[in-house]
Amino acid sequence: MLADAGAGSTDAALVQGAQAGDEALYLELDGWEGPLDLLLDLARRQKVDLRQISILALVDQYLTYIERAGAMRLELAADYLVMAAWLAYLKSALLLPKEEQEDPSPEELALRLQLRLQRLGAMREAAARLMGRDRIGRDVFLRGAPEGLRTDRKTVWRSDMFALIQAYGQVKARTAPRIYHVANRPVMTLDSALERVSAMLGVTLEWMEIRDFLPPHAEPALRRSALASSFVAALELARRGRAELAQDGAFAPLRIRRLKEGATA
Amino acid sequence: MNAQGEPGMLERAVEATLFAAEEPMTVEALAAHLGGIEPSEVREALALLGQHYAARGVHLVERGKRWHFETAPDLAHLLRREKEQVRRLSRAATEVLAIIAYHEPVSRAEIESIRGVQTSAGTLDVLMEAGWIRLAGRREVPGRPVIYATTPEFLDHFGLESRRDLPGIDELRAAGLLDPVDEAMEAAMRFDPDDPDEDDEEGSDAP
Amino acid sequence: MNAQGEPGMLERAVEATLFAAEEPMTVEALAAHLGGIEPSEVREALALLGQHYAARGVHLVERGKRWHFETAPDLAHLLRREKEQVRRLSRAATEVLAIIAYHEPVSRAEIESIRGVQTSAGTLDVLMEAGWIRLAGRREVPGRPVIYATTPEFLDHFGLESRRDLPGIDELRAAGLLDPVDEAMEAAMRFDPDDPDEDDEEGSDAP
Repeated sequence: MLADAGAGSTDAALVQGAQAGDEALYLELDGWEGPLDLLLDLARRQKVDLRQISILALVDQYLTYIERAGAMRLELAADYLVMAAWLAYLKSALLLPKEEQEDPSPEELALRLQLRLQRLGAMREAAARLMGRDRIGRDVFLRGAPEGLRTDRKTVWRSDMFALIQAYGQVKARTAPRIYHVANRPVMTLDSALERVSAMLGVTLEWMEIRDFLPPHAEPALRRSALASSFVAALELARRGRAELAQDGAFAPLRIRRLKEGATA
Repeated sequence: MNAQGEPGMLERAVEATLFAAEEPMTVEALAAHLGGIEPSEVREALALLGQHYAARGVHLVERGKRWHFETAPDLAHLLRREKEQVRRLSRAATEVLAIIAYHEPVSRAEIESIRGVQTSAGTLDVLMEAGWIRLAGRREVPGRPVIYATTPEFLDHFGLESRRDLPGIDELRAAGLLDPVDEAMEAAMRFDPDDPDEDDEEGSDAP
Repeated sequence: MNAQGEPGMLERAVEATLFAAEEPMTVEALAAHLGGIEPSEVREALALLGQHYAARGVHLVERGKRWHFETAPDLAHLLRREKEQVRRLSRAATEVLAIIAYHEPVSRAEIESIRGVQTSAGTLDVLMEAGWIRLAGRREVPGRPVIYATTPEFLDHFGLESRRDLPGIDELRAAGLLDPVDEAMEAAMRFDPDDPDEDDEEGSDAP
């Protein structure tokens, strides 16, 4: 495969060089952070700026590496094999005549690979430079036994005169002896309403408005009580079959009249 | 340290070592740490450092033959700062304070009988912390209960010349402050004002 | 500090506070701790202190807008403990940390596209546990991936005043090496679209 690639002597030498250092390389197999990492390391062996690496040479280096790993019966993770297949495809595409090229072109794919390697390379270097800085606990040290700063919270209580006397007023009000009284309100009892309504029903057989049964000059509170009691009395009389009730509609005047004797029987 | 104030290497090394050390160090420990130099050299460096730091916010001090840096004594207040936090007195505490003010000197049992609810020790602690009440001796009755009274700070905070300036019961009534309706309103507006748990907000040692 | 080398009161107070503090402090925190003085005054005092300590065994440094004292880097060999206090990071963790620092905020998928390999959950965990990276919200793209950024502790640990001090970040940015590959591809295609010589360039070192 190496011969088919038609790679120049420089490339071949580089591959050769990589092979010379193989022992260490293969022992590190578990140390690679994926196929891109391995590619980057191989690219570094070309000892040129990553912008000038030969992708074809790199592909050969990688494929050789994978082959040798296979020969040594080392177990390779699937993604290394996927990368190998892809690189083999890339290499053949790069060597194909131009007119048969697909989109994206193999040159674009190669450029993309190169850009990715540059970026990974940049980060690998950056990481190394970062780790080489003066680090706390290794190169520089903080105060071993700082006294520490403490902020003690102190509560300042606040109140005012009104809150004070209001509180006292409430205590006094709460604990003062209490006298309960029930107001004497004017009411018409159900019994007296029954009596009144029955008595008035005896006067006529005609329909009468229930309002007419109320005491004529009563104060409003008594009137309300009388209306309620008279209504209940009317219902009671209807239940006993002594009166009938009629109302033309909701909230219309409620009318009542005596039921003739025997009508219910 | 030379005349220009540039410290020498050993002085800097001792300075950094003491700065980073977790415990005060003896001259011997310093000498060993710095690669087995002569204790006399360390002593010299310590003397220079001591001079240098004498005017600064941090001093080099020796305690029991061990050396360390510590905050200059005149700046010790910077290590512990007080931060004031203003809080409004709770209703329970206000009631207790009012009762003490109107009835002083008064025992806890008396406060409770006036309030009609138990009073947690925390409530009285808060009033003590505020500086508004003080222990005013003991009542000479069985059990010799502690009695409480208000302080000059109390009068100060509430803008009173003396306790006689507190409005009397008649004035409170005139102001509507004895009106039971107020209490009913209060009850409707917030949680049960008689709830003995309310005292707990001051402290946990409620009876 | 005046000509005689006597530090002023505020300089001493800032010095003592930073010596005693367990954590680096911002100018604002210092101003608040020193009783609410002007931040500009604190900055002045810090400038004087920085000058004063520049030659000494202990330096005043600013890291992510927070200030602290630490030993001078040139004394590292004297101070290294028997047991290294710094955690050893795996190569994966080191690279992930660098990618986050130089690209922040950055999603896991973006980290993986640079490294060409999946990132184990443990790697990010280690960096989070060290306090060097933090979750910095979510990227508003489909899937709303979590994005990561570095912390002030990261700057602290690696002795960086700010992210601008990351080694070589300006050069990397100028070279476009912090841009995604897609962007770089577009840029490259725009400059020499379908350059027929490009292939030759790849193999140009062949005789």
